[in-house]
Amino acid sequence: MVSLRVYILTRVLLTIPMVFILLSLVFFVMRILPGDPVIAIVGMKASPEHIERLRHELGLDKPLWRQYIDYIAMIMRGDLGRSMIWGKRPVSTEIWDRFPATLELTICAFTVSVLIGLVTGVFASTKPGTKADVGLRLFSIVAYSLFIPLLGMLLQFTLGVKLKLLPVAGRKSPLVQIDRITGLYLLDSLLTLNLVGFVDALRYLLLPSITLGVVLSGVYTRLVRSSMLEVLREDFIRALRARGIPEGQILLRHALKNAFIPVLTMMGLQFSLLLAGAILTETTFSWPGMGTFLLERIEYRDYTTVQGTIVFYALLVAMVSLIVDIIYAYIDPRIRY
Amino acid sequence: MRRGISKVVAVVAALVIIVAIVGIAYVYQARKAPAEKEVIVIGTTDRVTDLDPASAYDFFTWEVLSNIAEGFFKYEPMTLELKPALAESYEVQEGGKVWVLKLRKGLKFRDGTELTAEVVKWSIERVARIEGDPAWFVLDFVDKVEVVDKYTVKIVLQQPVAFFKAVLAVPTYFPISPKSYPADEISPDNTAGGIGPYYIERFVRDVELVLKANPNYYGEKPRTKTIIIKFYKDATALRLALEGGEIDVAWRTLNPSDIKDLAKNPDFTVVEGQGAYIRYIVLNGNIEPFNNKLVRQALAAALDRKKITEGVFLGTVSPLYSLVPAGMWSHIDAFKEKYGEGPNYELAKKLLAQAGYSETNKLKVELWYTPAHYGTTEADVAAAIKESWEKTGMIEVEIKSAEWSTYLELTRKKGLPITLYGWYPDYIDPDNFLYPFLHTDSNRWLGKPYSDPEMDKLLEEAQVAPDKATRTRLYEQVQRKLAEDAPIIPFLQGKLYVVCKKNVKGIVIDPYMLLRYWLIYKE
Amino acid sequence: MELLRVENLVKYFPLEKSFLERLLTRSRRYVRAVDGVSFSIERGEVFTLAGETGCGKTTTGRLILRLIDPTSGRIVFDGEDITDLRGEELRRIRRKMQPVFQDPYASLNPRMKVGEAVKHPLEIHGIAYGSEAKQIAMEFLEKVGLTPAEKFYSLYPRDLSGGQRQRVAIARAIVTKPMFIVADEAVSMIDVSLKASILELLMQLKREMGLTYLFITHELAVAKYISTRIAVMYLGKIVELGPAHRVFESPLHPYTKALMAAVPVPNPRRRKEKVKLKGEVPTAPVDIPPGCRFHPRCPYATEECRREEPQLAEAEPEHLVACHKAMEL
Amino acid sequence: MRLIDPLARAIRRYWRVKRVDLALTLTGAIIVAWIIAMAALAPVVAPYDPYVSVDDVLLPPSREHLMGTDNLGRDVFSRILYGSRTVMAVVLASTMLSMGVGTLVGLVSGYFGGLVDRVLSLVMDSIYAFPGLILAIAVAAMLGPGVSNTVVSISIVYIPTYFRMIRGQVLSVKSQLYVEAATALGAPHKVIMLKYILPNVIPVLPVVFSMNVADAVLTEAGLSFLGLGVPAPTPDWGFDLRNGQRNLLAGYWWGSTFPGFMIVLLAVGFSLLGEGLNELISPERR
Amino acid sequence: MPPLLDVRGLRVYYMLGDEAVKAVDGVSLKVEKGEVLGLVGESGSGKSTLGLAIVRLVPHPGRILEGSVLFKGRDLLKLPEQELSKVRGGEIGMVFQDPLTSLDPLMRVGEQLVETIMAHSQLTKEEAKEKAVKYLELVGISAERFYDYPHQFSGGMRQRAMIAMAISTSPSLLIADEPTTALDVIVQSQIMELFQSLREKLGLSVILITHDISVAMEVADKIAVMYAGHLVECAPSETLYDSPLHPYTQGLLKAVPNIELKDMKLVYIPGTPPDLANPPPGCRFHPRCPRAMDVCRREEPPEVEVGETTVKCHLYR
Repeated sequence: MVSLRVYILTRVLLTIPMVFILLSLVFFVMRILPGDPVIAIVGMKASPEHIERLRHELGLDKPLWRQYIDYIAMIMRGDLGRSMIWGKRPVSTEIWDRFPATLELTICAFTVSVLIGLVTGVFASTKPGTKADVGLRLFSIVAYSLFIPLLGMLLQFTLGVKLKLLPVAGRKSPLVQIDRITGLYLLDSLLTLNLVGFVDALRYLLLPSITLGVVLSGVYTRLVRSSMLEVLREDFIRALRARGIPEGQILLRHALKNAFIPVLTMMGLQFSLLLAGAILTETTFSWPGMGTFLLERIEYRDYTTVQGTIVFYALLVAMVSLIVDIIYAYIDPRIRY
Repeated sequence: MRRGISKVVAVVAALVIIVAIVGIAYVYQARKAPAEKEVIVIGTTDRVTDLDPASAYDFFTWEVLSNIAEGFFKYEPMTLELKPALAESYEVQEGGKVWVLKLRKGLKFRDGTELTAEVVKWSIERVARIEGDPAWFVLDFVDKVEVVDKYTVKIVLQQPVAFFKAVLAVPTYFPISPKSYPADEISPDNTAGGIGPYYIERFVRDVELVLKANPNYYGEKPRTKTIIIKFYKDATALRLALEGGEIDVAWRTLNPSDIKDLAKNPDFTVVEGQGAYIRYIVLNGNIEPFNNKLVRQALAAALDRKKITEGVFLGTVSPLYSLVPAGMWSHIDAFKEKYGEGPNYELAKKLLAQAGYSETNKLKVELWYTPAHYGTTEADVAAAIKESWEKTGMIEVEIKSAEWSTYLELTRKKGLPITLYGWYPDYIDPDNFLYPFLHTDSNRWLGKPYSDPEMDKLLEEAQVAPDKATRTRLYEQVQRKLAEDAPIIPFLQGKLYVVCKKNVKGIVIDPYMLLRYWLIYKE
Repeated sequence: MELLRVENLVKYFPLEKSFLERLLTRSRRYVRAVDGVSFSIERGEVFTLAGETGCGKTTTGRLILRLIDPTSGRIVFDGEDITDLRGEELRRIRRKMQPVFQDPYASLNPRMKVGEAVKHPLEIHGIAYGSEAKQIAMEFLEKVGLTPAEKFYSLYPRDLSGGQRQRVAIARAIVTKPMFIVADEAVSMIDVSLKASILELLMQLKREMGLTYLFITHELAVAKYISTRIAVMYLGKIVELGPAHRVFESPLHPYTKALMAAVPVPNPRRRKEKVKLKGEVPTAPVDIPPGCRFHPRCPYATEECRREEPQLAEAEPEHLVACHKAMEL
Repeated sequence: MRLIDPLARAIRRYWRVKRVDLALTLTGAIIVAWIIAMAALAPVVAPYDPYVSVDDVLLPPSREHLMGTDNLGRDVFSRILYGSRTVMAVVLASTMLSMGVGTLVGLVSGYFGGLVDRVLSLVMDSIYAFPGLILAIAVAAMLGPGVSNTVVSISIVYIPTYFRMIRGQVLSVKSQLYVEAATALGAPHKVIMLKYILPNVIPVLPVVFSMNVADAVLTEAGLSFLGLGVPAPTPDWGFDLRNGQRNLLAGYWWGSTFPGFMIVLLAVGFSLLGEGLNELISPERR
Repeated sequence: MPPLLDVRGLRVYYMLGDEAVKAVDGVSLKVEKGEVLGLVGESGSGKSTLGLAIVRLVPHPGRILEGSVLFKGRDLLKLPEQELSKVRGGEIGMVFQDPLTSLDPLMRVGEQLVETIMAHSQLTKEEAKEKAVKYLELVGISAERFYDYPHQFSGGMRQRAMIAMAISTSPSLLIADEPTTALDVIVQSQIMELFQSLREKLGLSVILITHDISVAMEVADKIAVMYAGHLVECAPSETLYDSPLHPYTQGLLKAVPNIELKDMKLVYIPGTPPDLANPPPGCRFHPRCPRAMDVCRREEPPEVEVGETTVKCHLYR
C-alpha cells in the first residue's frame, strides 16, 4: 500500500495536467476559429487604427505561440488576466462575483438530489423487483430525461405564475438587502443575522435547486439502488444476518456505508453533471451565475474571460474530485492504511 | 466515525425540514406584505456595461447615466426640444464652429466637488484620452476645449456641425468629478455618477442597481425616492417577474406575444411609444450578384415586411420604408414610393428576369443572421425573409448564422453577402441614420457595402447646412437615392413598450427612448 | 537429459504503481515474489513446484513461460537461453512450451468456439490451415476424451462443464505438439470425483507424446501421485528440492515437515500429532525477515538462523535443503 | 445442446428471469423505433412543409393543425415530424463518431499501455471530468452553428466515455487467463487484439451506446435551446422549444410543450433501452 | 432426549422464472448435542444451501418449499423473523468460507465483534468490549488487534475473528460452511485445531460443511454425504471409512488422494454431476453409478437404515 500522503499528493499533481490540457484546448480552438473580441468590444464603428491599437494593447497582434506562453506564464503566477470587453475587470473578480451564485445553486441542488436519491435508492434496493422498485427505477430514468428548461418552465408556470407561491427568477427580492461576505446569500444572511434576507434568498433558491435537484436525483437513485443491491449481495451482509444483527442496523450501518463508496466516487464525476445542468438552470431562472456569464462572454469572444472561466471550472472539478478522494480515503480504511 | 456520519445526516435532514417550514410560513407572510410606495422596481433584460461616460456606448447604460448624471442640454419629454441643463445658456460662434457654454453656478457632485469649466474640460478631454468606444463623439468633432472663466467653457470644433447640440446631449459629454474618476482609465463599476436626479446607492453587477433621489439636485425633484433596477436573463423571466409582483415596471425587452397578452390583463398598463430603433438588411455590393442593382432592387421589391412585423413581432413593431425612422423630421417612405407596400412580386420577377434569372435559373443567395444579439426572434426574422423572397419562385435562400463577434468580424472583412443589422441612434438627428451607412468613409463597419460619390456629396452637404429646411430637402434626396440603389433595405422600426402595474404613472416614451426615472411614480 | 534450467531467477514487483507515486516515495519497495530460484528439469520428468499461496510458484511458472520478464536470472530451455528472446524468436519457442492454467472458466475465450480454440494455435504457428487444421483439432479433441469431437467442436465454452473445459485447455496446449507443459494448478478447481480423471489424462498424454511437465500446485497429496521430483517454495525461495518419494517420506526442512503434516488424511483413525507452526505466510512478501526467511515461524530457530540465510545444499544425494539445522533434526 | 436459435433462447431465458428489465428494454425500443419511423416517414406523413407558413400564426391545435401553428404560421406537427430527423441525425451521427474514435483509441491505448496510454488517459480523463454541456457549448460556440459542427461538438463530449469504457474493459480482458494463454500460444498482437480482446469488449458497446444516446439527446437539445445548435429554420426540437417558450406565458402552450415532450420522450426511450440492456447484458447474479 | 437439531424433509429450490434448481430436495438430518457432523459434498451438491436453509438465510431467488428445522424443539422455519434473528448468531453461530468478504471492510474487527455481542445481550458497550477482547484472545488474537480493520488481518486471523464472533454469544450449535477452503493447509490445520479445542471447552455442536472429505474425516464424529441435492449416506466417520455403502461414497473415497498411502491408484467416478434444474429421474446418481439397476432409473431410492448408517440407495432395500 502506498501511503495516504503520497496518494493525495499524486492526485494533487495529476490535476495540473488536467487543467493544462483543457486550457490549451480552449486557448487554441478559440483563436483558430473566426471571431474577434476587439471588434465585439468596440462595436461597429471603430476605425482600423483604433482596432489595431486595441489589438496591440491586448497583445493579440503577437504570434499565437507567444500569446500562449505569455498566458501560461500569467496563469502560473496565479493571475487570470483581465476581461477584454467592457469594464476590463480582472477575470478573477468577475468569477468571484458570479461563482457564489452558482455554488449556492449547485450545493442546494446537490442536497436535494442526494436526499431524494438516497431515500428512493435505499428504499428501492430493499425491495428489488417489487412494484415500488420498478416505479422508482422508472422515476430515475424519467427524472434524468426531464429536460431542465422544460421542467423549469413547468414549475415557473405552475408554482410561480399560477399559484404565486415562489418567485421565479433571480436570487432575491429587490427590496431585500443582504450584505456580501461570502456571496452565498443563505450563509451571508445567517452570518449577519438577517432572517428576512435568509428566508427571501431561500425562496428564490427553491425553484432552481428543485429543478436541477430533481433531474439529477434520477442519477443518484439509480446509483444508490444499484450499489446498495451490489453490497446487499455481498457475503458480509449474509454474515451479519447470520450473526443476528437487526436488519435496520445492517441496512444503515453496514450496507449504506459500503454502498456509499461507489456513490461517492461517482459523486465526483456527477459534479460535472451538476455544473452542466446548472448552465441550463441558470438560463431558465435568470440566475446570475457562472453559466449565464460564460454564455455571454463566449458570444463576445472575451478570450481571457472564457479561458479563465474554463480554467476555473477545471480547477473546480479537479478540486472536487480531490476532496472526494480524500473523503473516500477517510471512509475506506483500505486506502487509509 | 460511523456515528459521526449518521449525525451529519441527521443534522442535514433536520436543517432542511426547519428551513422548509420557515420558508412556507414566510410565503404567506410575504404575500400579505404591502408594497412600498416610495420604491419602484424596474425589470430589464439589458445589462450595464461600463458605468463610465468615457466608455459606455449602449442603450441601457446610457439610460442609467442619463438618470444619474446630466449633460449641458437635455431633451424635454415628448417635445424633444433640447432644454438647458447643466449649461444655463450657450452661444454658437463662427458659423457653428465654436460653442460657448455658460454653466449653472453652485452645482456640486456627490463628492462635494463643484462643477466648473475646469471640470468640464477635464471630463471631455478624459473621453478623448481614454479613447473608449464612444470617444468618436469627441474625437470626430472637437478640436479643443478651452476654459474661458470659472463657469464658461469654449468648445472649438474641427469644422461646423449643424447638429452638434444633439451630440453635446449624449452621455459621453456628461461632466464627472475628477475626484471620483481616474484620469486616464476606464472605471467600469464607478457609482459616483455626475449631477443628476438620482445617485447610485448600490450596484451589484447583473443583479440589481439601486438608485436614490439626489437631495442636492438643482432641478425638479424626482417623484419617487428609490428606483431599483433588477436584471433578468431573458424576456420570459422578465414577464414572470412582472406577473409575480417582483417588479413594478417591465422595460426592455418583453416578448411580442407577452406584450399583446399583458395588454389584455386589467392589472397592467402597456405604454407604447414609437422608437427610433430600426432594423435593415445589408446587401454587400462587393459580392456577386449584389453588385447588380437589378438584383438589389428585386430583393427590395420582394420583401414582405408585414410577414415580419405581424408574423414574427405580432404587430409590436411597424414596417419601415426608409433608414430614417418615421416620426423623425425629413422621413419619407422612400421604398414604399418606389416598390409599393410590398411584397411586389410582379416587379421583383420582372427585375430578376432582366438580371437574367428565371424559375429554372434561380438567384441563389446566402442570408446571415446572428442568433443572440438581436433577441430570440432573430431566427424567425431570417426565416420570414427567406420565405418572402422564395415566394417569387426565382430566388433560393440559404440561411446561415454566426455568433455576434464572428458575425461582426466576417461582415467587416466583407465576407458576408446578406446580413441583418439593427441601429439605435447615437443622437437624435437624421444624419445619424444615414451618414454612417451610406457615406463611403464611414460604412467600413458594414464591410463597405456601398460607395457612391453623389451620395457622399449629398450627405456631406447636409451635415454642414445651417438651416433645417435645406437639410430636410437634402435628406429626402438621400432617401430616394437609397431606395433606387437599394444597398440597404430597411424593414422595421421598433416600438418601445413599457408594461407596468396599473398604479404606476408617469412613464414617458419618446424617440429619445431612454426612460426618465424621475418622472415615474406610484399612485 | 536436461530440458529446462533456471538460474538464480528473480522477479520483484514494484509497490509504487505509477510514475508519480514512485517519484514521491523516498524508498522504493518491492514485492519480492521470486527471490533467486534455481533448478533444472530433465526430459520426461514431472517436476513439481509446491508451496502455499504467495510463495512465488505461479510467478516462477509465468517467468519460465516468458509471460512476464524476470528482474534477473537466466532461463535455458532446450539448450537455448530464452531469457531475452523477443518477437518472432520467442514465438518459435512458445510452440514447444505450453501452459495449462488453474481456472478452466477463465482460460478459454468465451467468444471462441471450442474447435476454433484448439485449431487456432495451428494457424498461428502455420502448422496447418482450414480443413486440415480442423481435422487435427478434432483429433486432439478425441485425444483428450471429448467425444464425439464433431459435437464438441462447435460448442462454446459456456456449454461445457469445468472438467470438459480443462480438457479443451489441455487439447489447445498439446495441439502444437510441444515438449514441455507448465501445468499451473491444473486440477485444483476440479471436483474430487473428476480430479483423478484429469490427472490420468495428463499422465497418459505424457506417455504418448513424450511430454515433460512443470507441475505447480499447493495440493501436496496430488503432487505425490504424479511427481518425479518436487521443490518446495517459501517466500520466493526453494527451501527443499529432491526426488518426490524422498521428500514425501523424509522431509528435511522444518517447513516441509509442517506442510506435510498439515495435509488432512481421509482416515478418521489417523488423527495425528501435527508439527505446530506459529503465524502465517505474509500475504505480500515485502519485508522479508533477515537470515532464514522461515525463522520467525520455525520452532527450531537459533541465533544463526536469524542472522544468516541458509543456502540450498545437498543434504543427501539429489536431495537439497536450505536449512542450517537440516542435519540435526 | 443448443437446439434453438441463441437469440430466441436468450429472450426466453431473460423473460423468465428478468421480466422487468426485458419490459423496460422493449418499451424503450418501441419508443425509439417509433421516433425513428417518424423520422423516416416524415416526408410522407407530414401534412405541411415545415419550412414555410401555411396558415395564420399561433393557431391552437385543431383538425387542420394537430399541434397548432407557431409564430410564423408553420405547422407544429410537421415541424415535430421533421425535427425528429434533425435530432436523430445529429445524435446518431455524433454518438457513432464518438463510439468509433473512442473504441479505436481505447483499444489501442488499453492494449499497449505505456506512455502513450498514460497521456491519452490523462487527456481523455480531463475531458471526461469536465462538464459535458459546458464543453459542448464552448466548442459549438466557437465552431458556429451548423449540423456538422453540432455533431462534432457533441461527439467530443462522449469520446472519453467510450474510451474509458473500452480501455477499462480491455484492461480487464487483457488480464484474463485466456489472453495470457493466447500470448503463450505465440499469437501476434494483432490477432490477440482482434480475436481475443475485441469480441469480448464489444458487448459493452450497445449499453454504453444507448445510455450515451439518451444523454446526447439532452445535450443536443441543450445546445439548440441555448441557440448554439442547428441554425434556423431547420426544424429541431430544442430550438423549437426555445422559440415557442417566448409565447408560452401568453398562453400559446403548444409551440413549446410538444417539442419539449418529444425531447423527454426520446431521452426516456433511449434511457429505458440502455437501462434494460445494461441489466440484461450484465453478468447474471443469482 | 431429542436431538439438538432435527431437519426433516427439507426442500430448497432456486426459482429462476419457471425453472427450479432443486438444490436441496428432501433432506433429513439430525445433530446431537456436542456432536460434530461433517456435511460433505462436491460443488453444487446443495450442502451450503442446506446450511443456510437451517437459519433461513437462503439467498434470493431461493425458496424453502417444505420441511421443518427443529432446533431445541422449535421449528425455525415457522419462527417470526424477530425471534429468528435472536437464534441466528445467538444460539446458532455461523462461520463462512471466505473470511475476507464475510467481514464488513469498513468497520474495525473489534467493533464488529462488539456489535454482535450487543445484539444478543443487554451489555453496555464497555462490558461488550471487555467480552469481545476475551473472545479474541480465546481464538488466539491479541487484544491489541482490536482496532484493526479486516484488511489488516491475515486470512487465518480473519477466520479466527469470524469464529470469535460466532462463539461470542455462547451458541449451542455452530455451522461452519467451508471454513478453511480459502486458507492454506497449515492455517487450515490451525483452524481445525481451534475448532476441536473450542468444542471441548464450550461443548459446542458443530456442522462442518466441506467439499474435502479428508478434512471431515479428521474432525467429525459423523459424516453426511450429499450428492445432487440428496443426502445419500450418513454414518459415524469410522463406519463410513470402513464400510461405505452408497456407490457414490465408495467412489468418492477411492478418488481422494491420500498423502500417507504409498502407490495408491486413484480411481475416478465417470461422468459429471447432473444439472439440478433437470435432474435425472429415479436415483440422481444412476447415470454415473457402476451398479445401477433398472429400478434406479425409475424410482427415487428410499432412506434405509443399515446398522448405524442411513443410506439412500436401492441396493440396501
